[in-house]
Amino acid sequence: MIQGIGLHEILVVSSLMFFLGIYGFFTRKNLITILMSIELILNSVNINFVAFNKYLYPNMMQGHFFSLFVIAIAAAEAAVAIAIIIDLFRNIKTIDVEKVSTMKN
Amino acid sequence: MDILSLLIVIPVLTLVAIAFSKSYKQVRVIAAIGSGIQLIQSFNLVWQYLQERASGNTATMVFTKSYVWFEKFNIHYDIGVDGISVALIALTGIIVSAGVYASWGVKEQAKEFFIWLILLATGVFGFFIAIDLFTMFVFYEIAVIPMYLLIGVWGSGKKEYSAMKLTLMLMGASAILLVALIGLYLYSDVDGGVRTWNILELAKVTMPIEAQRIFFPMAFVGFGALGALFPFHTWSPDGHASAPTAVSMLHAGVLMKLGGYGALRIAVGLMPEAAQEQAWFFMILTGIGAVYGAFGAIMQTDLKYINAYSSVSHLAMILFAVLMFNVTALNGAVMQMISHGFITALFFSLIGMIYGRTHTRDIYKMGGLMKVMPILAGSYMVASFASLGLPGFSAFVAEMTIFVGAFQNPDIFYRITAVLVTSSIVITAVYILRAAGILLMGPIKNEEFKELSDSVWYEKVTLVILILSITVVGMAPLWLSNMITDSLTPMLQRFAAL
Amino acid sequence: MDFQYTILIPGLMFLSFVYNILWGRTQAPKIAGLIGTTSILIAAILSYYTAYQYFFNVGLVNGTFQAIIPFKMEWLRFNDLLFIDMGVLLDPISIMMLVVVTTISSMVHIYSFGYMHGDDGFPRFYAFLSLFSFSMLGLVIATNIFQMYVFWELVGVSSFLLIGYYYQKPSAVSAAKKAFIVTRFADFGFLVGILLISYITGTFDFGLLNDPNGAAMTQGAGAGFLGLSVMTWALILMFIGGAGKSAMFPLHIWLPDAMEGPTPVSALIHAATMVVAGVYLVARMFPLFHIAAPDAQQVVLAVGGFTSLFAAVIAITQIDIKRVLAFSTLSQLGYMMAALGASGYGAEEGIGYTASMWHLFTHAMFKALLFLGAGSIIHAVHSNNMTDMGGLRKYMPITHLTFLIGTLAIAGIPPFAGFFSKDEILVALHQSSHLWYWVEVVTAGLTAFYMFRLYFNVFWGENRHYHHAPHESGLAMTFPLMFLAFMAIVSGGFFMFDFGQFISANLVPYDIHIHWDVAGFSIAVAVVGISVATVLYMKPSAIPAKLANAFGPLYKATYNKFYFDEIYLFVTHKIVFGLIARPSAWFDRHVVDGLMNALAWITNLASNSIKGVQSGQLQHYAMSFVTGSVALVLFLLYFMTR
Amino acid sequence: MEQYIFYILASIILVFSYLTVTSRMILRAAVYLLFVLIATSGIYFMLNYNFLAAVQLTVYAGGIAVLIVFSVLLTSQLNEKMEKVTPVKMLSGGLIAFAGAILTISTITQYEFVANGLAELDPSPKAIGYAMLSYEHNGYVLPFEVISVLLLAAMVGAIVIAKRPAKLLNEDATEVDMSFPTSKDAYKSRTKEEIDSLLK
Repeated sequence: MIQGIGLHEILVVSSLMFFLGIYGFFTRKNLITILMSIELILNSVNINFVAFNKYLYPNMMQGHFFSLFVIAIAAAEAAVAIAIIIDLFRNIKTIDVEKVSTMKN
Repeated sequence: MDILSLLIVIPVLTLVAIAFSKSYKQVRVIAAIGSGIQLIQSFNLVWQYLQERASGNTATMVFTKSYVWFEKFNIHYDIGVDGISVALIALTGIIVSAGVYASWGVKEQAKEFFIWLILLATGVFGFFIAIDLFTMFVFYEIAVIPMYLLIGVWGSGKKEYSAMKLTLMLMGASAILLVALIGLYLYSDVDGGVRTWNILELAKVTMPIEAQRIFFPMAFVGFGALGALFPFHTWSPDGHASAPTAVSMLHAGVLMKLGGYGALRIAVGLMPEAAQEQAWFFMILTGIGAVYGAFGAIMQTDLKYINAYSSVSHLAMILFAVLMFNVTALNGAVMQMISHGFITALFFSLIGMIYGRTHTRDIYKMGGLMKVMPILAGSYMVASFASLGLPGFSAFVAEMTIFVGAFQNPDIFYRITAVLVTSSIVITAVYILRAAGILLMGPIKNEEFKELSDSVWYEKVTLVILILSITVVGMAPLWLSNMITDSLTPMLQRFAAL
Repeated sequence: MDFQYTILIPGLMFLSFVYNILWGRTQAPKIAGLIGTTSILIAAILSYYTAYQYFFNVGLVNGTFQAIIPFKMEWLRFNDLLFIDMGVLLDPISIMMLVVVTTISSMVHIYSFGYMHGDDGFPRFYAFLSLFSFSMLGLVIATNIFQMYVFWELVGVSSFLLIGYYYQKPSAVSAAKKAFIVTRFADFGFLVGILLISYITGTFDFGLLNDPNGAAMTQGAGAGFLGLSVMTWALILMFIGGAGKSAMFPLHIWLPDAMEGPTPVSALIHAATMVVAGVYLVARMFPLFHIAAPDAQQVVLAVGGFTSLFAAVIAITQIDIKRVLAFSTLSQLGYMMAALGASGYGAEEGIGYTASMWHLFTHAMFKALLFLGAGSIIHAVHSNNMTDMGGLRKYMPITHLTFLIGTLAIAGIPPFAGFFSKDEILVALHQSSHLWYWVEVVTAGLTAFYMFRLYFNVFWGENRHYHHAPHESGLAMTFPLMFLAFMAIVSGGFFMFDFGQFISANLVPYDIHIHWDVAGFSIAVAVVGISVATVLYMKPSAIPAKLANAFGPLYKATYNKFYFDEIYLFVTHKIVFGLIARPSAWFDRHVVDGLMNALAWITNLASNSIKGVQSGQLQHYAMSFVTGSVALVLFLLYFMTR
Repeated sequence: MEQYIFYILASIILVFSYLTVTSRMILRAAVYLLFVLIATSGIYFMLNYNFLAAVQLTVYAGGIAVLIVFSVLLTSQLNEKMEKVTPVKMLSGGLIAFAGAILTISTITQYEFVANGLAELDPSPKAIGYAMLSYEHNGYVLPFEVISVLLLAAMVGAIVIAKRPAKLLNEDATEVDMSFPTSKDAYKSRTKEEIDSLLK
């Protein structure tokens, strides 16, 4: 618990962060920046889990562990995503998401 | 193995044999043998059927077998035949054989061609033996789909367009049809008991009139589109014009009969009350179709278009007769199915043969072919005469039966449409003779045509099979007519109760 | 007497047809001809024997000729009442027709050996002749209307095949088509008539329909349309069929064109046998016409009478000898129809019926003679036009003599056959209707005139310069001429004067008398006609041309057959083709098909516009996903909280 | 006091989040992201989840952020600004995000969260370690193992993908060219046609 700060405040912060991430996801064209937006989204979700755990169900650790696992998965995801991005860049010399549409046709 | 399932097993075995064969020569020999066995089996079935009836079996359907296919919805592999299906099976057997000989010259991708052709025939045979609506529908789709590939791959002209149009329109119609069939299934327990797809069971159900009012037009239009019901016939001219010879033969000769058969057996046979109520509307459509198809044919210059429009006109008579609700007209409808099957197959095979020589189907580019190829031209004359309803050929018998039947209804509206439909015999004469006159008679227009050869042996086989069938039915129609009439009795009893 | 063998009469011809059409080409042409000729000769002998047996031994029972049905089998069953039998009906008129058909057909078969010699299609020709003979014989022995209709169509198609025999000649092809389509149009009427009658009476059988005391006589009397009873309409429709086949006005247009066929065919089909089928049909249904529908009988009279005058007027100006004969055929058929129309039912009152049949008989003989004679002339001159002929009497004595006999017979000069039968027709008309009597008398004068115009133009007149001198035809051609000339003399009064002994409306034999008041007048009219022709045409003279000028427009109108061909062409090409067929073809390709294509096009368009949504752009998907989620949540909130 | 620290952390998070998604210099964006991650770990510390905060710092701020920075270095020109976002895109994206945020926040603020008020569990690393390997109640051995497998798979995948030789670039070269293109035109943005031709 943070003194003088309720659950609501934390949730507001995390949801703003979430939608900033969403906004980034929509507007960015560079794959890496999109990846960053995703990290933002994941982080905001983590904050939520943790906050719910702490404020509402202090007798359990689910939220805490969930965040841990999310971080682990985020790490794996980032590794794979960046590998893909680099490979893509090597192959077609761009990481612009609008131009990477060769699978479409 | 029961006698009916053999009709499906033989073509399937033929398919397998074709799949393992090496060259196009092997393929066509196998196809000829397979269809020959099938033909014999069809005739055997006719014979067995007549024996069965002679021995006093008066069941609506004979040789019935039933295997559960999909328990949950009570779908069965139900088979059985009566005189109508037996006659149409014989028709199919004959036309498939003739079609195989007519495609003797197919060399490109012959294996695939014959596989699709035989598969199509399998679907048709299955359709005619099935008495379970769902099984019937499955076979119906099996028959329709190969058409797309056969036209799209082996066709000529704007084949992709035609194939797509044909398939889409028929698929659209079968979607409507499927709704009607499911509707029938869902209402099949109104008298209590379990739901069923079986035609014989469904015939006993007192279907509520409200349901009939919805499902009858769906079923009739669904089948009617395949039977070239105006205004859903436009796939047929394009489709036939692009299709290879054997496919045109099979399609116009057999597949379009599925429409008439279904309209008779399912639309009218299972929902007679609504049929009678709405008959006036469909009679207008079919009446228009009969005359308008004939008028449309007058102005065509492409042989296949002429014949396609002529089919529209003749098939309209089938659907017209189906709506007449008396034994004569229904008998005529079935006879017309058979007769038109033979005649139009003969026409299309001849057109294919002539096209194979002259490389044009425009009648104005040809002329005087009688001099160059007397056998083909003579056969064309025979087909023409048969088509315009000359006595001695099957169409006369069928059309007269329809006309007499149509006149048995004293209602003035029925009378007028009957006269309208009858008048098509005059218009038919006009376009048939116009085409034959320009094509076969007169001076030879193109010097190159003087060198053309007459028919070769496998073409003669096709022609002999078909002409023989036409004349046999035309000269001795009584046995066929009796066979059909017997099978119409259960349906007529239902009508009589109305 | 067992007449079962009569089935062989058409049966033999059918076998001959099948053999010749299938294997004729593979053999020497002569064999086909021999097979056909042998068959028809046997059929003729059988017919004569049948006629002898029937008329003199078996037919008459209790003073009435019996209808005998020696053979019958069910061919097609429509329902419990209506079925088509194929059978043989022997009664006076059918036996008379058997004799006529087999006789003329035999002569034509023999004649064709000479006429068609060396032609490519010799076997085909004989095959079609056999087909025609088969169909015609089947028609005359029909036991019911539907059997008649079946063979009616078959004679139509044989006629088509034979007119179009020279199929490489466009004019022959179009004439054949015209003949078939016009008669087909008439057959449509016939068919509807049959269907109506079958519906009213529930039977096709001639025996049931024609029984004067039978139910059929009254069944169609009620429930009319436009003031005429149903039966009247049915019979008028049937008469349209007969009128088409017998080329009655206004369906006559096909017959002159049908002369494009080989001349023996014209003699057989378009003069002696097939064209009288319409007359035969009315005679066959006569009791029904007379008793059940007198109005329909009046129509028959009017159409027949008018046609005979109309055709005679046209015949005056034609220059193609076969067309002159064709129009004279029309005119004579008009006589027969008129006689049937004027006839009563009974023995003496039924004189018109007897006269009509008699005229049918004599006309068959002398008109076949004239046509075969014309064939002989054409064979020699290689032209159809009178303007190419003249003075032929010196070159072709037999043809000349026999042709003269035929001409005298048709002109109605005693003692030749035409005089007697035509006289009886005039008597019948005199008894019933003065208007039509006078019309026919005028026609008789015109007939004498134009026939002698033809005769003089061909055999007398100016001697033309021929490329090679015409010569008399061979025996194969002259024998039929002589035989038919003999018949044209004797079939009238000499040895079968009492035609009434054999044929009468109510089947009771009676004696025919010559009414010298009517006959004398008609002879006088004929002589006047002949005299005028003699003056004008026997020696080359300028008078005909002057007359033609004097009657300018009238001459032109008759020469062009009153423009009926043009009217029909206008109706068929401009109205039927131009205003119905072409628009409906267009309508189908563009409107009906266009609707289907439009449907496809709209689907395509819709899918194209929706396809844009599946852009493959990740961000678009994400955006729609989030938008959707937000919208869904909003929606849920709204509904959950309210 | 804690209150103010939280507000400071929150404002850091929001400001740098905003900068992360809007900055046109990609490396800067990466650095801003790093700040966000660090601030997040601060919140964890404040919530007394020290272990989680440490993991957040090491894995996220230390690992992932560095990974991102490396990939940025590998794929982008550092002094090049990214294209401006088109107004349509900005507007539509912004609108949706804004609407979502409003919706979420309004919902959150209207909702009364009720704590169950039970005693808090010990979030010490030791307890976490036990819980992680325990298969009893409140034990997480299964997800732990699953995550292990996932990490292994991701590792293998990342290596395989990134190691694949750039065949498409120089098909006729005898040796596989593992180097990255260095010339300037290699980095310019390409049209679809060019990409297609490269892919051929």
